[in-house]
Amino acid sequence: MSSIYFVALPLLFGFATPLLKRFGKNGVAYASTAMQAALFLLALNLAATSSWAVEVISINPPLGISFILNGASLFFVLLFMLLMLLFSLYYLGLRKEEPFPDENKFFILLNMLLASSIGLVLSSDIFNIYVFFEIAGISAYILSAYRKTPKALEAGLKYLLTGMVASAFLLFGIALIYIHLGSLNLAVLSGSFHTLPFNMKLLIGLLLFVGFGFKVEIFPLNFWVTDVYEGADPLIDSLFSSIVVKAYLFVFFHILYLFMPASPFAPFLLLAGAVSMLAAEIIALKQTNLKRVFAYSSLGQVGLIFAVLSLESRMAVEAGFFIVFAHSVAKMAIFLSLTSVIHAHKSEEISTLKTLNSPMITVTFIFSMLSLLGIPLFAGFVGKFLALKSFASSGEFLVLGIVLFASLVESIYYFKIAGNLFGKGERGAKLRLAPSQKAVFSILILLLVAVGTMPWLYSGFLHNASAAMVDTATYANLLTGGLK
Amino acid sequence: MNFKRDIPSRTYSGFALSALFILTIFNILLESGVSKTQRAGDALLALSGKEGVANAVTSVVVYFRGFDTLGEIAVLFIAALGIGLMLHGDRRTEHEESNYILQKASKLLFPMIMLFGVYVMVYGHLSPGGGFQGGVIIASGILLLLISDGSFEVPHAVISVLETFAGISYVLIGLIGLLVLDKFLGNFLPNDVAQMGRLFSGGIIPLVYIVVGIKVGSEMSMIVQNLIQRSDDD
Amino acid sequence: MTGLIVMFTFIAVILVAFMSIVQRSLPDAIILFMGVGLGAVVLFFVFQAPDVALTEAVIGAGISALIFLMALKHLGEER
Amino acid sequence: MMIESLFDYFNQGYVIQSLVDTGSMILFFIGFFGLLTQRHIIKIFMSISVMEIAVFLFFIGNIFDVKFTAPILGDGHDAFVSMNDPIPHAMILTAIVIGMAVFALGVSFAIEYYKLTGKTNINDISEMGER
Repeated sequence: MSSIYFVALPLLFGFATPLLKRFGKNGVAYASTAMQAALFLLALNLAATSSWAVEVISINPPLGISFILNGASLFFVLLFMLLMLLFSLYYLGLRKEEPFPDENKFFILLNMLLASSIGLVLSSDIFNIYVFFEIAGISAYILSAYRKTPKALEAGLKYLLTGMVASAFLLFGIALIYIHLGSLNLAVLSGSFHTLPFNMKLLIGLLLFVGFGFKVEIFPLNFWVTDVYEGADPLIDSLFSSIVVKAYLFVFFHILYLFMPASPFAPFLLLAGAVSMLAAEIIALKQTNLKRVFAYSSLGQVGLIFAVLSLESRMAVEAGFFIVFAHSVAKMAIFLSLTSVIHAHKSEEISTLKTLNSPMITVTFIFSMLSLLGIPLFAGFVGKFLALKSFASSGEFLVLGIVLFASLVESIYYFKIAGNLFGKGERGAKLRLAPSQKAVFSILILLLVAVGTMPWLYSGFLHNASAAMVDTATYANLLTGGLK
Repeated sequence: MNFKRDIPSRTYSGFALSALFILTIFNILLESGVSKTQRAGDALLALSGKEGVANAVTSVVVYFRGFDTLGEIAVLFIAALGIGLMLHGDRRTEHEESNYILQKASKLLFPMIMLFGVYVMVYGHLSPGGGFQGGVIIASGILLLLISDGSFEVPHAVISVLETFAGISYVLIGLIGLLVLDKFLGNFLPNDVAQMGRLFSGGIIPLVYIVVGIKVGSEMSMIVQNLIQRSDDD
Repeated sequence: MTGLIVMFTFIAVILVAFMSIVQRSLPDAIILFMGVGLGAVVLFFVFQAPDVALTEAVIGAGISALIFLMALKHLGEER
Repeated sequence: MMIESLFDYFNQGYVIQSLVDTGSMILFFIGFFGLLTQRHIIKIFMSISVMEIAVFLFFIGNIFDVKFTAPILGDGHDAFVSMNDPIPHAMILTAIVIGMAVFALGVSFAIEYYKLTGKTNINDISEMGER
C-alpha cells in the first residue's frame, strides 16, 4: 500500500464529486468521511513499519520527485488523518441543522487541504513543496472566506495577499537554490548546501525564512493571523490551528535541519519564537472575542514550538512533537466546542459562556485549557516539561524565563474564561449535541487524559520520530544511495 | 494590528527597501561568477532523449515532474471552484448588443482561435506549447464569444462533464502507472524513439497533456464566464 | 546582439513597471501593466524559452488583462 | 567595426547575467515598493504580479546560456546536446499558472468585498478593528 493514496485519493474525490452527487444528498458527505477513514487505516498500517521508505513518483530520485516515509513524517500524517477524521465526524453531526452552503465544494476544499498538508510533510523535492504550499494556501483562502460576510471576505483577502507575497519570496529562494546548487532534491541539496559562501547562505536563508515565516506565524510576520481567525468560521479555525500550521512548521524545520544542521541562525530563530510567544500571550489578555483569544493562544503555542524546535537537539525535537500533539488535539477540541457554542448562542463574546448550559462542552473547555497550560495528568504537561528541560540543558535560561512568564500570562486569561464558564448567572437552554459530536468530544478528551496520565503509551513512537527527524545523514544517502 | 496601518510610513519603508536591495544585488552579483555548476537539467535532457518526445520541456512538465503538474491542475481546479463560489451571479441579464464590427469579426476569428488552441494543445510534445497554453487559448476564444454575442452562455453541463472526465482520467493514468510500473505517473505506454515525429509518440506524455488541456480549457472558460457574468449584474 | 536586446528590453520593462505602479488613474496603470507582460514575453523569447514565452503571453498578457479589466469595471471608484 | 565589438562585448555570458541580475532585482523592488506604498487593492495585486514576473525573469535569465538553444528538437537539432536546461522552464510554467489562479481568486474576493462594503483602500479594510 503506497503513500501516494494520501494525495491521489482526495484529488480523485475532488474531481469526481459531480458523479458522487448522483448518489443523493448525503452521497458526497459519506463518501468523503469513508475515504478519510480508509486513509486513516492506511496511515496506521504505514506507521506500524518504523523503517524508512521511499515512494518513487514517475522516475527515481534524485532527478524525480519522491515521498519519504520516516518516523517523523508518519507521526504528522497520523496526527493529521486522526484530526481530520474527527473533524468530519463532528461536521456530520453539525450538518443536520446547520450545513454549509454549497456543501460539495466544502468537502472538496476539506480534502484538498488534507492532501496538501500531507504532501507538504512527505515530499522530498523543494519545488514540489512549493506546489503543495500553494494548494494548501489556496484551499485555506477559500475556506476562510466561505461565508461571504464582510468579515470573512476581509479575512480571505488578507490571507491571500500575505500568501502571494510569501510565495513570491519562497520562489525567489528556490530559484537561487537551483541556480547555485543545480538540484531540487532535498537530499542532494542537504549534501551541497554547506559549500555555498556565507552571504549566499544568508540570502537564501532570509528568503526561505520570509517565505515560510508568513505561514509559520512567527513574530514579525504574523500580523494577519488573528484577523483571519476572527473572520473565518470557528469550524475552519480548528483546521487552521491544528493541521495547516503544523504542516508548515514541520516543513520549515525539516528544511532547516537538512540545509543547516548546526545553523548560525538558530539563536535568532530561538529569540523570534520566544518573542512571538510572549507578544501573543500579552495581547491575548485584553481580548473579549472568543475566536481572537484562542487565535492568540495558538500564536503563543506555535511560538513555543518554534523556539523548542530551533534548539535542534533530539530531546528538544521530541518535546516539540509532544507539544504539537497536545496543542493540535486541544485546539481541535476548543474550536469544535466553540462552533457549537457560537452556532447556538449566535455571539462570539466571552460573556456568552456565562449562559452556556452543556456539561460536555464545559468539560472539553476545561480539559483542553489545562492541557494547554501544561498541568500534570494532561497531555500538555509532558511536552512543556521536556521543553523546559531542553531549554535548560542547552543553557537558554533567558528563553526559559520568557516561556515561564508567558505561560503565567496564559493561565491568567484561561482562568478568566473558566470563571465565565462556572459563573453563577442563570443558564440558557441545554445545548443539544448530535451523538457523533458527543463521540468526537469524548474521544478528544480521552486522548488528552490518556496521553497525560500514560505518556509511556506512545513516547517510544515519538522518540523514534524525533530521532528520524534529526537524523539527516540517513535521509541524504537514502535518496541518493540505496533506493527501495 | 491592522494590516496596512502598521506598515511603516513611506520614508521608512523606502529606507528598508533600499538596504535590502543593496544586499541582494551585492550578493547575487558577487556569486554570478561562480563556475558553471553541474545542473540536474543536463541529466534530464539526456533522459528525455529516450522518451521519444521532441520538446524536452514538455517531457519534464508532464513526465519527469508530472506530480507538479498534477498539483498545478489541483490549484487551478480549486481556484475555479472558489471563483464559482464567490461570483455566483444569477443568469445573464439582457446584455446590450455589442457593436456590429465586433460581432462580425468574432464570427470570423472564433474558428481560427479554436483551431490554433487545439493545435497548440495537441502538438505540445513536438513544438513549443502544450496543455496549459492550448487550454487558455481556447478559453480566450470562448471569451471572444462571450463578449461579442450577448446571449451566448458557456454550456455548464458540457463543461462540467469535460472537466470531470479530464480530471478523473489524469488521476487514473497516474494510478495505472502505479499499478503497472509501481511508480505513480509512470510511463506505461510504449515510447520508442523511432517514431519521434508521430502524433502519439511519447507514451503517456501526449495523452496527459491533452487531458490537461481539456481541463485547463474548461476551467478557464468557467472562470472567464463567472467574471463577465458577475460584472453584468449591477 | 542578444545582450543589447536584453538591456534595452529590461530598461523599457523597468520604466513601464514604475510608471504603471505610481500612475494615478487605474485604466492607464492596467494598460501599462500589460506592457510589462509584453516586455516579459520578449525577454523570455530572447532567453531561448519558447514555452515560457507562450505561457506568459497567453496568461500574463491575455487572461490577467481580462481579470484586471473586470476588476476595474467594479472597483473603479470608491463609494 | 565599433558596432561589432559592442555586440561581442554584450554577448558575453557574465555581462548578460549581471544585466539580468540588476534588471530583475530593480523590477522586484519596484513591485515591493508598490506593495508597501500603494493603497488601492488593484494596485497591490499589480505590484505583487510585478514581483512575481521579476522572479521569473531572474530565474530564466540566470540559467540562460548564449551559446545554447531552446531545449526542443527539430530544424537541424536532432539530439539533446548544447541545449538550455528545461527544468526551470517547467517550474516557471507551473508558477505562472499558479500565480494567475491565485490572482484571479483574489480579484473575486475584492469584487465581492466591494459589493458589500464599497471599500477598495487597503487601509480601510478592517471590519474587526483591533481593541
